[in-house]
Amino acid sequence: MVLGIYPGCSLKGSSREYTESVLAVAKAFDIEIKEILDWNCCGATAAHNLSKELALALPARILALAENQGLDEIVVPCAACYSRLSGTQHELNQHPELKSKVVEAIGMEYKGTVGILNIVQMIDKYITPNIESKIVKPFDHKLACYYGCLLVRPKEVLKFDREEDPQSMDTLMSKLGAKPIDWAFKTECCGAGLTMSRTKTVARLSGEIVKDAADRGAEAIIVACPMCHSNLDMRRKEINEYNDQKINIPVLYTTQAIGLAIGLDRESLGLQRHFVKVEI
Amino acid sequence: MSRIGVFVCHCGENISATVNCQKVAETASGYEGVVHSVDYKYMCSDPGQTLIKQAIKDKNLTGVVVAACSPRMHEPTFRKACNEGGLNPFMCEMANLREHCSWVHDKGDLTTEKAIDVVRTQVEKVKRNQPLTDIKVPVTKTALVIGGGIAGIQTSLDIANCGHKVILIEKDPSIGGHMSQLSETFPTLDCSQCILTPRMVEVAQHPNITLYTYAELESLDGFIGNFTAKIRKKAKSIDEKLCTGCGLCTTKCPTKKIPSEFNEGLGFRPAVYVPFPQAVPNIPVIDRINCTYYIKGKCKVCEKVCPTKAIVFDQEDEIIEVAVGAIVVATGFGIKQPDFFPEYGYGKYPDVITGMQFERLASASGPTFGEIKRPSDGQVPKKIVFIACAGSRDEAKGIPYCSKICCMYTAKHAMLYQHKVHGGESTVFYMDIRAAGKNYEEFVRRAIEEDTVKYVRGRVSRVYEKNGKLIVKGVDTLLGAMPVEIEADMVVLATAGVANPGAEELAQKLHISYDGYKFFAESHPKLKPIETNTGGIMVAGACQSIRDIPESVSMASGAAVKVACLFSQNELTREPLIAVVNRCAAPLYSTCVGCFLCQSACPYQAIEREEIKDRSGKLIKSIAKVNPGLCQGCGTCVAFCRSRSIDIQGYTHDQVYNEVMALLNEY
Amino acid sequence: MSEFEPKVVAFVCNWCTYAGADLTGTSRIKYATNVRIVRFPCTGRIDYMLLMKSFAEGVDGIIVSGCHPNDCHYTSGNFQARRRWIVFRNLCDFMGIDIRRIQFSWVSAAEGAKWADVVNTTVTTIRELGPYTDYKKVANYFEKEVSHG
Amino acid sequence: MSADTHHKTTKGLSGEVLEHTGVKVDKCYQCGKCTAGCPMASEMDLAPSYLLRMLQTGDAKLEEQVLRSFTIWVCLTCEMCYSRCPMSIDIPKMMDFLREKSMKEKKASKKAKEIIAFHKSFLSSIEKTGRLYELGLTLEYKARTMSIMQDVGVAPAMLSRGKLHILPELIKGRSAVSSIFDKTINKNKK
Amino acid sequence: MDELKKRAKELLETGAVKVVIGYEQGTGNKTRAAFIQKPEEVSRLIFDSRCVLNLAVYLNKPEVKQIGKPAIVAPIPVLRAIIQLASENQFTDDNLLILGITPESKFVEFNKLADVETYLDQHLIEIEARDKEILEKLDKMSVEERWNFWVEELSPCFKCYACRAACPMCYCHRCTVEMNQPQWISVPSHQLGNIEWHFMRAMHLAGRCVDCNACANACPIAIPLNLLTKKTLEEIKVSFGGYKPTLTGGHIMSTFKPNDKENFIR
Repeated sequence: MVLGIYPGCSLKGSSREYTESVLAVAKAFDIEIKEILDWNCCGATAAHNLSKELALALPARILALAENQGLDEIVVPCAACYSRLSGTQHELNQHPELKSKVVEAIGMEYKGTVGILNIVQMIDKYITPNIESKIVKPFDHKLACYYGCLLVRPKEVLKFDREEDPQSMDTLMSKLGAKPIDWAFKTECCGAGLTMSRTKTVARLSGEIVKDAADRGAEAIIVACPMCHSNLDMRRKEINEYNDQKINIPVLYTTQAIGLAIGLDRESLGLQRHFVKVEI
Repeated sequence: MSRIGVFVCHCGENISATVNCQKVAETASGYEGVVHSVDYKYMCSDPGQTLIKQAIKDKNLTGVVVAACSPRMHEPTFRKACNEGGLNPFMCEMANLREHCSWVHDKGDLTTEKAIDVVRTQVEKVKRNQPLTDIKVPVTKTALVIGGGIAGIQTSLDIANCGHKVILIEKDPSIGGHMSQLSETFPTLDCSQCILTPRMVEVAQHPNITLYTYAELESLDGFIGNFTAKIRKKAKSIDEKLCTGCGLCTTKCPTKKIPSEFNEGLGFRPAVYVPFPQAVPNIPVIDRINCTYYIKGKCKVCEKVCPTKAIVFDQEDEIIEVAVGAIVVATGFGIKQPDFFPEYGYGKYPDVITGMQFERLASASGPTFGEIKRPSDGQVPKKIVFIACAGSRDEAKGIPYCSKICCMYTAKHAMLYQHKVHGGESTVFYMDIRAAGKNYEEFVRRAIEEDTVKYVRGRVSRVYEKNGKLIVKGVDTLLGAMPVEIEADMVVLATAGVANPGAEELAQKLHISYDGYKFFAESHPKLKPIETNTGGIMVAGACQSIRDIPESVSMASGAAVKVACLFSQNELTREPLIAVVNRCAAPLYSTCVGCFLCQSACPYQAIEREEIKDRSGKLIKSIAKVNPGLCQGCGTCVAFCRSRSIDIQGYTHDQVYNEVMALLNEY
Repeated sequence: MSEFEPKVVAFVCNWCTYAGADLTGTSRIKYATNVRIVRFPCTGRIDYMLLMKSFAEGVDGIIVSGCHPNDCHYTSGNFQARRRWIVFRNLCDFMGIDIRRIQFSWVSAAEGAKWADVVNTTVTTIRELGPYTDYKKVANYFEKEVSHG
Repeated sequence: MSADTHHKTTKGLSGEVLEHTGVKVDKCYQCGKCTAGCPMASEMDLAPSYLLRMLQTGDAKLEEQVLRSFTIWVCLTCEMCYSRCPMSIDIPKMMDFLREKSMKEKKASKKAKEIIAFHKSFLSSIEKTGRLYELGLTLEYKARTMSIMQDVGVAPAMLSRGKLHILPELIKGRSAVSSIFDKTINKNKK
Repeated sequence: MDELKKRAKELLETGAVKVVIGYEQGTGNKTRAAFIQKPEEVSRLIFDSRCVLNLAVYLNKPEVKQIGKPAIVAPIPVLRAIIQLASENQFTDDNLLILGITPESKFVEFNKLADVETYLDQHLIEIEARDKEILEKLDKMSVEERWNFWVEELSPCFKCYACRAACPMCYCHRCTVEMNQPQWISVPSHQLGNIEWHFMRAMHLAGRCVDCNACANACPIAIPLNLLTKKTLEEIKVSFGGYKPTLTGGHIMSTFKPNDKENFIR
């Protein structure tokens, strides 16, 4: 089983542990992961805020590279990159005239046929079916599954989980032996793109999220996006200042939770890299 | 030799605004056989019709083409006019210059050219028309009413009071419909059941009404005046003749915790039950899905306690076949259910309820005996939020229309809440207040001014629960779109009214049309709001579009009048647009070779076998024959017949062929 | 000669598509003038030879439209018609008759907008395909046209 | 005659929005659900529904105010409004267009200085290296905004956890990426 | 063959039938239909691979009907035609005797039509591989190429109607081509009229054609017009699961399934 991967910039830098845990888990399930060679940044929030054409061309180059390298299906662990890549593919399929413009800009052939999976879809497709026998240490914790914005919205592009009160991560965590809680901030925005430019805003938005999870007794927040992770984890100091309350619940990636349940080494999952200590 | 008259209508400016009517008339006057061609402002007006009648006499016309609106609109009008002018009504055809031309194209030569083409086809067609006479068919003076809500009840009583027999069928165990579930009614706040139950009893006791509850339409055959309906009477597991309605079985039934449909899941009922105390008929049914006996094979407590031995466990569904002359469909509406409002947490938070659930809470006969209490913990809500347009006017949810009744019942709910919970705070989030009705606006103002209901103009984005409170995130768009957050104890959704889940299937059984939302379609949006496109079938009440009680009742009475009109005749005339098998001289007698493949194609079993015999009685040949009483004129047999021995009057091979040729030769 | 204006004839049933086209008018939805509508009681009545004759007489495109499955006013005329169309269309294709020029559709009495769309897309398709010269040649259509003046 | 000739054109900014994004401003009936659910509404100068209303008027002054608003920059594109809009109005897509236009016409709100600086630094990183060089981004952003002291606490902690690279990763297709920039966002600059 | 002759003789002798319809030697290397009315003439009957006429065509001819009850020599295609015609109410058990011939040229007598139908269950219509190849070849052509192919093939047709005369399914008393009000088919044998005629003929035979090839065999200028009917046979197989002549159960084109599949209706 070979699967392409588009790691994206965060996974190479601030979210190294996400990459590490994805690779560790994939290996445990005999999935060969092939990185798209010479990939570029998807442009993230900045590109679509300033130029529509740029915001389409950057992801298009990535998808074209994947096509050239013969990859039929890629996983995009970063929810933001996933959203940009899926959005671009959708937009270009709908609008042939944009497609030709973009093809011109990237100077490469682009078909738009690569299958794009987010991390939860990848897990559902290739890991969940074989997971039961591998669990050595049921992940028996109360968890708040945090989906964020870009994993589920907009639904006509992503065609993934439902937009309100999504369930896919909760279902996945239940399979690991966890007890996902019902909470109110599953899909509220963490502040994402404003993390550096408006730290206070991010502290407010992420603060509400962390507080609700803590109030309802969650032992950890599970995320599927490096942006969400860095806001909820690295910005914890600001969050705690905003809430005027010290909240210590750690923030884990889905793949880290799986890794722990199937007994992988904590180092290999990069848990030591978190700002908020992971003590579960 | 044909002598055709062409009459081009301006329809005020509806046609003449984009079509050069004068040119159309001039061009038509040059066609072979056309001896008279004029244009006029309103052909359907009295003077317009007189023009036609006069021309028939003066010019000795043999055929008339009226180029005006859709034949579906005025064909009967002009055929009647021709008849009065002394011409066989079927020698008149219409060219559709309005719906199919002037209204859908811009002003210009191409539009006028199209109009000319359309007129020419009808001229060529009418040249080949044959005088026809209407077919007479008898009328069965019994009406079938489907649905026993307020509309069905009203229409049944009205028809029955005209002296005609009525068969009323209702799918639930009791008649009464949604109205029986309501607490009070707007704008008078009189008790719904108090005004409804006398009507229900009247239905049960009326000598002209046969009532079948727990019954649905199985199939329908036939046509106006002569329908045959099969009714499936579902097994109640109770012998209705023996049951006295004492209710012992319902009190002794050990399975008691089944969510009550009547109470919208807010209360319970046993497995053998009458839906509510005032049910008509007051005869219980056994719910076989939940009854212990049907699940496990033992129990039979009801059988033991029944004093009249009325329990019949092995009762089977019964199919009753009835002959009826007219049908009124009054099947009402449905309400959107959980999962439709995930952002409001409906189905997830017990204290987020629908308007209908609120009715049950507010009803004296409801699960809380009229006290407003939270379903979750029985507490009286101190703060309550009403969300109007929950689903309605929401394209994204597939319901772009306004459900019409919500503004009024929400005002009523808020009012009832303020009356019942002293010191309570109620907020209504609304988009527009649509209170167009007698005393409606005054009613809403009363809620705001006298009962201190807070109205906030804006839609709620989300409801979630925290620490036992429901956090309602709304907005006040009249304050420059200021976000508003309310911690409420209860949220009531004014849920959209939708078509009944079985509406599509029923429409297909009845062969009536329905709109994109599965509401039954009326024959004309303004002038025939009660009739359907299928003769003899009317609609009444909310099955046609969402309506309140006074509207449903008026429509029901209207439907009753339509039925009574129909039944005032002993014979109906039907258009003679039916199939015929040709006959010719011996030795051929008919070109039909008697393969009878048309028989299997006919949806109405209207094809019979005719044996042609010589004088000695020896069979010469068997040919097909159409039973004019059964043929509905679809023409499927016509297109199927290889030897073209069967043809359909009004759409004969000769007519349609020349229509098409006329179109293309010049086009 | 000016830009090619396709000739399109539509064979429709009275109860659904004809009524649907009436609704298009009532709703004032505009569509191309190129279409001429011929009314039949039911799609079951529509004779495939009329389609053949239409091509022979110089039509460039044809629309055949009736009630959606299960909605037929006569219960099953449209089902009968559908079977016939399946075979008819296949045979046309086999004989090299350009089936892109025949658009079949279900348009209900409630689908006024759909009717406009069916007409417009058909007219656009036919405009792109150009005049049906192949058939016209065989039918000696051009001679006829000349003789008509 | 074809059906297209009947297409009514909307003038003004709402017309431009329609042309470039397919978003019909006129669909909005001012229910306010977008504003009610917007996580940033409290920080905006114009609530999303209010902004839509302004565009509906076609009033040039109000349109100008929209382009100069802070709202368009503080919008997170979290798609909450779009997912709940009863009329399926793609507000985020419209916001993208308004931002691009506001930038082009040099009308961007002064309050949005930091936000824009960040976006620019971000893109400049990609333009140069093909990928995001987080340390470089941070430094460039600090330089652009003169906020050297902000986030001084986080960076060392990131370094110690292996989350920041001292040197940028360079991709081979750097020139391909910068040519993408030339053909899109920079095409009118040169 | 001897068995068949013996039985034919018997039938004529006892008067059980008035005529035996079979094959006999014609001029040249051709065979033709024989109408044997005298027991001593049964020796004229032959049967071999050259006997491609579908004799069922004669059953409906008034001249033959006048003679009285017939027995018919019936290889598989004739048997199929008999069942199809019976399903179209053209005759019953009482007015026909069937002297069947198996594909192995064995004689088998059928007492009842129902027995024939049962027998035919083992001999369903199958398009021959050679024909299938031609159909596929045509399918692969572009529309224009197919159109040109047929225009060319059908152009020489001079409307002798030998195809119609040879076809057992063409038994209308008045054929559509002979109608003039309206004139469905152009009379002269020019390209258009020829296309219309052959198109309509194929449509009329859809779901009725028994694939006997009599039409093509009868064509004096060898137009492969049986390809048209073969194509409809194939289509019916693909779309409706095939067809076999049957005494009950309706006609494939006058019945339907609510879930008939198509992919071209908008």
